[in-house]
Amino acid sequence: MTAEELKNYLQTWDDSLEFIEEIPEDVALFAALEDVPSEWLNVEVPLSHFKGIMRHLKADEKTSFDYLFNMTGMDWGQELGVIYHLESTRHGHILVVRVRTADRENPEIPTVEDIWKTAHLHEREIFDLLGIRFTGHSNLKRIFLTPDFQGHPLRKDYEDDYMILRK
Amino acid sequence: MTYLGKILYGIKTLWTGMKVTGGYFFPNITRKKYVITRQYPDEPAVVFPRFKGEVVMWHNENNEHRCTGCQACEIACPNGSIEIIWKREVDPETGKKKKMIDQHIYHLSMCTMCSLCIQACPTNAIMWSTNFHNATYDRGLLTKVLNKPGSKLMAGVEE
Amino acid sequence: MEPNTQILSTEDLRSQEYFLNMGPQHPATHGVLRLLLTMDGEIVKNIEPDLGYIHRGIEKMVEYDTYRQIIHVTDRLDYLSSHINNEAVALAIEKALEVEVSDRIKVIRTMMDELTRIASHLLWWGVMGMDIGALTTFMYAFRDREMINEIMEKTTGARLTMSYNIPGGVMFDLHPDFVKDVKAFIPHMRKVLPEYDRLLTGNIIFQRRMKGVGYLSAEDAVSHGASGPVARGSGVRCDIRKKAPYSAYDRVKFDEIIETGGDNLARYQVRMREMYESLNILEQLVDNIPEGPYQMPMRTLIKLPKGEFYQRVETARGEFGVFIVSDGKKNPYRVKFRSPGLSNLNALIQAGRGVKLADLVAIMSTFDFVIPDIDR
Amino acid sequence: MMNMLSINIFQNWLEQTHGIWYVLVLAGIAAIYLGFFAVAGLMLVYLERRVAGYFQLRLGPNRVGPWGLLQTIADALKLVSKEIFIPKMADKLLYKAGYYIVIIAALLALAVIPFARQIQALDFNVGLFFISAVSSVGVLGILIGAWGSRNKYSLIGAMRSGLQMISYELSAGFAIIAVVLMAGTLKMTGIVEAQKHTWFLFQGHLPAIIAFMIFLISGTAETNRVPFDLVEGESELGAGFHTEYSGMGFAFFFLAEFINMFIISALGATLFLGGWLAPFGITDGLPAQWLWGMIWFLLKVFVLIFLLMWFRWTFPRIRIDQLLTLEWKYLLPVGLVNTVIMAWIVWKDWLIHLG
Repeated sequence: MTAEELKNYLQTWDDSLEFIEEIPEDVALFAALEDVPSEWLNVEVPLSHFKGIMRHLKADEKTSFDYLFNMTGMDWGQELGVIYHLESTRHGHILVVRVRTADRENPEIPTVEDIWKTAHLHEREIFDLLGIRFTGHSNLKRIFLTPDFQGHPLRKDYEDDYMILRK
Repeated sequence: MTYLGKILYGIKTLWTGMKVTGGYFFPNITRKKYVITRQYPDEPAVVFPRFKGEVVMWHNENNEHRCTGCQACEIACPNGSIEIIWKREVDPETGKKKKMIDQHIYHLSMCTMCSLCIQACPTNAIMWSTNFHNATYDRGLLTKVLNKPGSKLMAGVEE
Repeated sequence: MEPNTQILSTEDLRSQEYFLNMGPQHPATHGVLRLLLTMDGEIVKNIEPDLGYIHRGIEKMVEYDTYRQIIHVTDRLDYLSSHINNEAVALAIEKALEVEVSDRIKVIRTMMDELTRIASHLLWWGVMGMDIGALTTFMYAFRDREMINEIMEKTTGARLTMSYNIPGGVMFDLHPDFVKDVKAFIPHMRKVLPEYDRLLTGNIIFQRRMKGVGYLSAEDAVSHGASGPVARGSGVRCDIRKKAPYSAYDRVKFDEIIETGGDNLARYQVRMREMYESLNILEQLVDNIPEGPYQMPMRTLIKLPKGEFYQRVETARGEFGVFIVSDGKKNPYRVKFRSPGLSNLNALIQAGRGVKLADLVAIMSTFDFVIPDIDR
Repeated sequence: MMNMLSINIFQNWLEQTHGIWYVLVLAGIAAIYLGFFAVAGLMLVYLERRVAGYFQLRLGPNRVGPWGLLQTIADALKLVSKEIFIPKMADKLLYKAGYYIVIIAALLALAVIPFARQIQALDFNVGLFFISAVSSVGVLGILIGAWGSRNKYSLIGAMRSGLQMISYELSAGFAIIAVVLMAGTLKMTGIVEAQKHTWFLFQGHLPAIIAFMIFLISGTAETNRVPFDLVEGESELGAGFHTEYSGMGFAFFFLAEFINMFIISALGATLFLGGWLAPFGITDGLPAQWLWGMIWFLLKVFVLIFLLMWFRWTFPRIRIDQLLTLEWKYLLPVGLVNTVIMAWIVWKDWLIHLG
């Protein structure tokens, strides 16, 4: 499917999914991000229904996103979040899903490890570098840094005494 | 495959492999035909002209260089390997005060050979040298001053 | 004392499980990968990777670099496909700035890609032989890899970390000898590849070590995010060169190598056959390198427009991706390097469960890890 | 005190029965023997590296001394000067006993190898039996050395070694039995003399050739060389059983490995290739027969050693279960059948006698 078709198809989900009634009126299931110039469809999903939507994105025959080829942990200054790049090896289309949380102290996002196994190490990496806790992850430990490391270096407010200042 | 067939097949494949290594070994004993070793200090190393060994500054026979001290290389460098210390001096010809380089310092130990400084240089003052004999016992020796002592800017570069 | 009349099952005869630390200093991990193995005798029960021994924080580091300065850092990710990594960043920047590069640049990049791929696969072949005990393969592979290295050195001035790509082109023009050298290299390579097969591939010990070992099904490969020869060995079509052609890959004819075995031998064969395909690509391009500029005019200080840019390329190890989030300044806001290694490592945990220790070494070598690529 | 006493008793007994000079001469011969094999071991290491170099398109050692001949001596000097390191948690007694057992077992087996007519330390009637008994002691040293060094990799290597040794002794034994059937004796000189006219390899035609191949394979396995080097398996186990050894401890293991290779090749040359006998008797009438004998013997040994090296630099390593499959499903049944055929042939006297 092309990005346009994908967008139209995803919008039909709004009234076909069983978990849809839990959504308040003012929250869109998929907020298509028009302002991001990209060759792929960018959508944002609410954190509250994130897991169900992700599971459905893989399970649905029409979309069948089975290949999570990139997971990027993001720090947007105020909010933390994750960008998922999904591809369907069957249909060949690509969807960029993002989810964000405003809680900087204890950010929590449901894990997708049980949907795409590749998320196992990627989520550990994001936890390590950005401090986002993935609830339900089987072994959420620091992966690159030592267990006693303080802070999460990829956050924008992280400060390191040893960092070389640039002119 | 039968029991005996398996054994014979195995021996055949093993012999095929041995023929390859043997085919290199026997000519090597007598004539060293396939030996690819380059015995470095005895035989000179092959270095191609574009080899990125270290950054040097070109000087002509009058001890003049082309560096105006514009610091483009310093800004371009991703690792901070280049530091330029410049001074204001009176130009003897025009009598005006002018920005000149005092020392063009190059930390070879931090250089990743990315060529960005050489791309950035507007006057082609610095270039790659193919010298690779850079090993020292003292890390301090890897910090080099590229402009030779007493050198000055070549005339006509700034135009 | 009562005699023990209980009948023992084989489960009762199991020995105690123990931990084995494989790495960070282990000859088969090719670097500082550390695997914590739960072993039962010789059998690997569970693998837990412990990473970060060469984590340099490159993603943080490049947030302070300008876009031109990012490129040379990517050499140090997967150093065996350094040119392809460079190209990914350059392509992402060009995509963001909507710069169309000349045909010459595209062809140069493609040829260098394929040379890099062959060099990487050659190194893999040599080291793989060493991993399973055939020490001679290493020297044979390096003899042939040396020819590529010299071609690279002549043109780019470096043998491994070339930093040859820049946004909008390549650093230098091709060396005058380039065409001649590549033309000499292709027939040589076509001659030695069958020799490799005779030495190692056909060998019965090798076949026994490879066949049916380290099975990874197609679903598992996709789910674990495996890419490159690892996924193609399981029958997944995942070649970015076919899926989303970049540079000059849309104008050359080549086959995507697919093996359906899913075991070590399939992954091995994918790489061996890929070398032939790379030679095909080189052969098609070497005679018609178009004339044109080798650098497009670009501003010295590149500022990307606000937005998110993703570029995928196919390195020797799999899918490499560069994800640049720009806020319009001269430095990127966030850069993510999607490395093939980390996802493939995920698949290793699946494939390496329940095999013998010696098999784990063989599986790791067919997965072809480069540790800086995993750690970044 | 007790030790001193027992040594004295032994010494007294020797002196009373044979006289002091006999003891001194024996000791001198032993010293020459040991010195010769230390040097021979070093030269074998040099040879291995040279051969490996030529196989791998390299030159091998060529800087120290003429043609690099002194390279391994220099390496040995380096090893001697290294710190002897004992891991903190190691069982010190076993750790140290390991390499002595290995090297002593290797050197003991040398005693019965006939280099030429009359040039042999011991020639007694069960020489072959002695070799196969002594060479299986070496694995004990590997096992306790690895156990003593308290390293999991060492232990895995040692366990593999035990498994390998127990299995391959069998098929090596059957290969030897095939020869014994032809020779009718276990005495080493007797075996060589029985090949006066035709080497056993040709005398026993097909079954002898099969026995020779089985012997080579199991010999390679017993010396722990590629493709059977699972015990060391440097890409799997680091260095296997001698991971924790440094300096001379490591050197002893290393030397023992090469001496074992020499023994297996010497055994192969004696059993199948006619030992010190010249092919077709071409040097029979010449003076200094003992010298010619040694030359022919060593030549045959080096051919076999070269064959082992050729295997090593060509083949990948086998896996532990495949190792056992090869032994129990292929070598052992083939060896058994082969022995029966050989017995049949000897009984019917279908051997080939040239000349």
